[in-house]
Amino acid sequence: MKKVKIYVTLKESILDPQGSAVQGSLQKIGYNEVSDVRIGKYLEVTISDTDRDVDTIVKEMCEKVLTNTVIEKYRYEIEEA
Amino acid sequence: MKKVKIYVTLKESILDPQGSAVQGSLQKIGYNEVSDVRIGKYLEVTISDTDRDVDTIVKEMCEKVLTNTVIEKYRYEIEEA
Amino acid sequence: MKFAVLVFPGSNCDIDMYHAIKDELGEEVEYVWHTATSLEGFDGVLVPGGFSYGDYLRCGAMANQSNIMTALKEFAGQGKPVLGVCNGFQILTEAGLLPGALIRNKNLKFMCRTVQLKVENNNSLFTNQYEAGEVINIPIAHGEGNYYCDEETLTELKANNQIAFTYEGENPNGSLADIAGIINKEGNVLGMMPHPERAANEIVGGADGLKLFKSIVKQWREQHVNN
Amino acid sequence: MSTTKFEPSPEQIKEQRLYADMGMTDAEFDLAIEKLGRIPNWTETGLFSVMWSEHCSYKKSKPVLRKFPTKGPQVLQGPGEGAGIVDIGDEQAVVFKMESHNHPSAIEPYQGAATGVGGIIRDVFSMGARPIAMLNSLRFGELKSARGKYLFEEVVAGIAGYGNCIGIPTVGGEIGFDPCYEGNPLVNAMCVGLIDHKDIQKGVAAGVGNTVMYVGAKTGRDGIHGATFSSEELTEDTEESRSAVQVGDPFMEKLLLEACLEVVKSDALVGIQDMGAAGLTSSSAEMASKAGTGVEMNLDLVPQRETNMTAYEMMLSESQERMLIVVKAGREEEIKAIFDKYDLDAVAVGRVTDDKMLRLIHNGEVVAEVLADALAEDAPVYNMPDAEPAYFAEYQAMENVEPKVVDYKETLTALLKAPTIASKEWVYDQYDYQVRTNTVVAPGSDAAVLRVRGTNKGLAMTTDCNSRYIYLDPTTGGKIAVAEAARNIVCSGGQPLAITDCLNFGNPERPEIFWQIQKSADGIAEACLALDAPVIGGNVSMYNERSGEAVYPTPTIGMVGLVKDLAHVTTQEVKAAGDVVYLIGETKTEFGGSELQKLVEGGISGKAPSIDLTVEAARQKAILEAIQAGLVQSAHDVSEGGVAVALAEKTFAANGLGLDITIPGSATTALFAESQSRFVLTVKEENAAAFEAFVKDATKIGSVTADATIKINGETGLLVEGTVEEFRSAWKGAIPCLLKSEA
Ligand SMILES: Nc1ncnc2c1ncn2[C@@H]1O[C@H](COP(=O)(O)OP(=O)(O)O)[C@@H](O)[C@H]1O
Ligand SMILES: [Mg+2]
Repeated sequence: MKKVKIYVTLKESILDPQGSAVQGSLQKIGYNEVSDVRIGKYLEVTISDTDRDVDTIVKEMCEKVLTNTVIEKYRYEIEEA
Repeated sequence: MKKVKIYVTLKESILDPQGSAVQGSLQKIGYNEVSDVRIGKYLEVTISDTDRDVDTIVKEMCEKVLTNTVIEKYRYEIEEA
Repeated sequence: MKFAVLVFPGSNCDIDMYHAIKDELGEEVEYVWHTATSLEGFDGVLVPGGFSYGDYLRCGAMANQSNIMTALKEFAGQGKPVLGVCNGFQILTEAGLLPGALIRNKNLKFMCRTVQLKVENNNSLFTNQYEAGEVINIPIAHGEGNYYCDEETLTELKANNQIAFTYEGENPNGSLADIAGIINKEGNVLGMMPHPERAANEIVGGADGLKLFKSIVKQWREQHVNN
Repeated sequence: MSTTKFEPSPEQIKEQRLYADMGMTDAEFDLAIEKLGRIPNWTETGLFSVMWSEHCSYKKSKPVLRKFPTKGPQVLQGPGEGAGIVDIGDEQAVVFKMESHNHPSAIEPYQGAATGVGGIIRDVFSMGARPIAMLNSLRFGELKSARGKYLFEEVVAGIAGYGNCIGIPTVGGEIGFDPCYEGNPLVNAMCVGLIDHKDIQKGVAAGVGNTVMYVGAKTGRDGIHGATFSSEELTEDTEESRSAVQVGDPFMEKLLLEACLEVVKSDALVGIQDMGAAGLTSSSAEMASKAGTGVEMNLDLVPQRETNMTAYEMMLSESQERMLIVVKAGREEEIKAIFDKYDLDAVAVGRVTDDKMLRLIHNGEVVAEVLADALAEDAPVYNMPDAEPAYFAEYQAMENVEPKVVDYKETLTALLKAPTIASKEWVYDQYDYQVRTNTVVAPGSDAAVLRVRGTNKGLAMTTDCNSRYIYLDPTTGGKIAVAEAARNIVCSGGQPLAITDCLNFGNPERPEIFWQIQKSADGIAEACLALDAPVIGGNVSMYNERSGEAVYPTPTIGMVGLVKDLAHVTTQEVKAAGDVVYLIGETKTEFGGSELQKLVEGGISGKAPSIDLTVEAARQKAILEAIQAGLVQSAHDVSEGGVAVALAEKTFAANGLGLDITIPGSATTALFAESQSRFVLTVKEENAAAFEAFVKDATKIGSVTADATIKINGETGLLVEGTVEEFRSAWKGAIPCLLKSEA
């Protein structure tokens, strides 16, 4: 069994309205040192034992379902679970 | 300058309908080995140089704004940027 | 009776609240911008629905950081009526004025429709004009109205009669114990996902919500006549 | 004139034909040189290329648009500004416009649809109007492929996400499904606003010396060359080349909306225009051109989200949620204070000049200097060749025949399940259609109706277009689209006021496509005249093709009508047992492009249903008068699926009621033909005689019953019998069921 941690973030050039709004309000309540906030997704996917190559599966899933590659990018870590 | 990575996830006891939906659709298209999906948030916060203790600031922000501790838990990593 | 309607950046149902009070209920009402620091002179506060701060990050989270929230907590602490509807309910839970949290609808979709509610407690300052167990039609419009709290809190809510409304028939969002609205222990803060202000006039969505506002006014009148 | 060191020189642009990558032809580039008197530099070439794109200049559609009637005593503002304006009395007016966001939605459906909604809202509030409602018109493939379902679900979610967040109710629309839209869905969004006459604004940079201010979101590298992109066909590699998709920020727009509506009350404001397609370029050039002035801007002052942006990038960026305003010199601070309240940037970036130039300064140097008129007015206009496609004569020569139907009940059920007819509740359930508490008739009836607060009036609104008819016969189909919209308004108790349109077509460079454009515009124009509903604005979206396959010609009509008294509001569902059911209009053997033909034959062919606009206008007038006289209990027009479907639809929202109907003529035709200008109304028994005096060609076909069943008899006996519930569940469950099914 594997535990896969996937981080999905907006590509740098893409506007992150959530991040900017959060940064704005953090600054307003006194966290002036917060100079940037970007908000993405964090997925924990459990994969039971399989004959297929987990790395391939994860990459495939990321491209096909978990991210929208037009605006997002991803990275992942595979751990034994 | 520090780059802080914050991971916000739902507490185990809380149902994650979005995670279940994603798991369902992964299984539907043939990823039967995916036995669980949990979806959380991943924040990248840039903190410019400050006299205050960054760890304290981050913890405070997480508790006050970035998470709702009734349903969520968090962890973070502080990196030099 | 004079009501305040709080306005946060992104509030949308502020105008609906305002008109429900002014045109349908016939009481005094004023908008209060989120930067204000005082609620003096008001007898009741309405925290309206909408998308404060776009509901970015988490519904109600950023509104809870506004200046006005300190004043609101003080106002609620004095036992004066506070009603939060939809996003307003989310803000009140974020602020800790009501227990629990609102998470995503179980079908993960925003839902707009009229649902049936059962009045579970008609003894409160917000519901005294309804019959016990009365079933009323009130519109909902939310994406995160799935009420959650832990076991202990639920037991307490039940024991103290804090559940004001439950969904009758189909539970649209998956909320715990079919909860649609809850009252604080002291009885002066109500949070609910359905929109009573959208049901204050037959021509646009029924009039079943009007009694809620009438309940508030009645209680207030009684207190102020007796004193 | 300076250029950034990495940018090609004017000579290189010319010699290496670099302008071609920006969508300019050789002749257009030569014309630009002529207008400028020298070879344009990189930034200037960018300005010309976007402003002369079809999207901004209408260079290929202008001759077509001239066909439309645009005037009428009710019209306060016709085409040309952000949105058109129509008088509704009491010093108030309604402002509306429809726009497409097809190509962005094909690439990134959620954000594409969301930013489409955001854009059209800005068009309306830039006129000074408070947006009060949204509608849409959508086309997809048949929900059979995984991609098709994904596009549909995400487009709906994007519309909902933006509209709900900004707090404008989405109250209506229409959705069609046909294979031709599989790779190129259509996403048209319409916004309706309300304004007091005194608040009407224009996008003008008037008053030499006045200040040009930039307000709203910061500029990033989003959607550079979006206008050019939407003026090209989609190909397999377009998706790759779209590096910077625009992301909508409805919260930002909500703030911008509220701030702008405060600003329009100030007499310091001179002009305001939204930065839509071609962003800073179109807003500045057009505002100067309209006022006969020039604009000089210092791009170093433009709020920027990304670093090291070039002048070219800033001018061509299509970052959303931005506006350009012109304010009286010396009064910038008052205006800034209003935007400050909403935490929005409001920065003086330039001034109005008298030399008619659009002059841009970047890093202390002049980087572009072009006559504003050259950009905004002098785009070439093309008279595209047209040619009647071969299929047209073939279809016209076909006889009207009845498709073969064996079991009428089964057929009715199948039609109710066809996604184009099936309940759209799955869609509008996700839209907040009630926010601001003015929605008197919510989605689910013919037109939506909103009250005008403070008066006893209402506004009825709808979008309509049967593109199958238009494909078969564009002139007739164009007439039908307008007539159908008007029928929906009339059935709801409104008098049609005007229309906006969104002309979605394939590649106009193909003569057969241009013929479709011409002919459907002829039809639309004729119907607008006949029904007294001028065109007050619209949008053209061409190149809707995927790998050489064009969509059906789809000129969507958005119509708004005035309900003089809310007491006239009428909905489609039957109201009480015992009421008389009337069918109005003649039924003929017309199945070309019909839902039944599609169902039975798997495709469409033949002649579109015929329409006589004189009959249509007279009938609509009579029905509206009967409604206004209080004689009509429910009203519904007959559209896709014919009388049987219209009757069934009349029972779905009426709890416990049913219908007992007898219709004459050949059963298949009587039940399913799609002849035009027909209505099904119910009237109280005691009002029957009075009603018949108003509507001379009404035929009694049965009555409303109390038993929640639908019974339709024909000449040969019982044709259809079933419970309302069985029909309703087929109709209601169809779209969710299609979405769940395996791809
Ligand atoms: N995309 C949509 N958004 C909102 N409402 C919609 C949409 N599509 C259809 N509807 C609503 O569903 C109902 C039926 O639509 P439609 O079948 O197009 O009606 P009609 O044939 O009378 O034009 C209408 O009230 C319409 O507004
Ligand atoms: Mg209709």
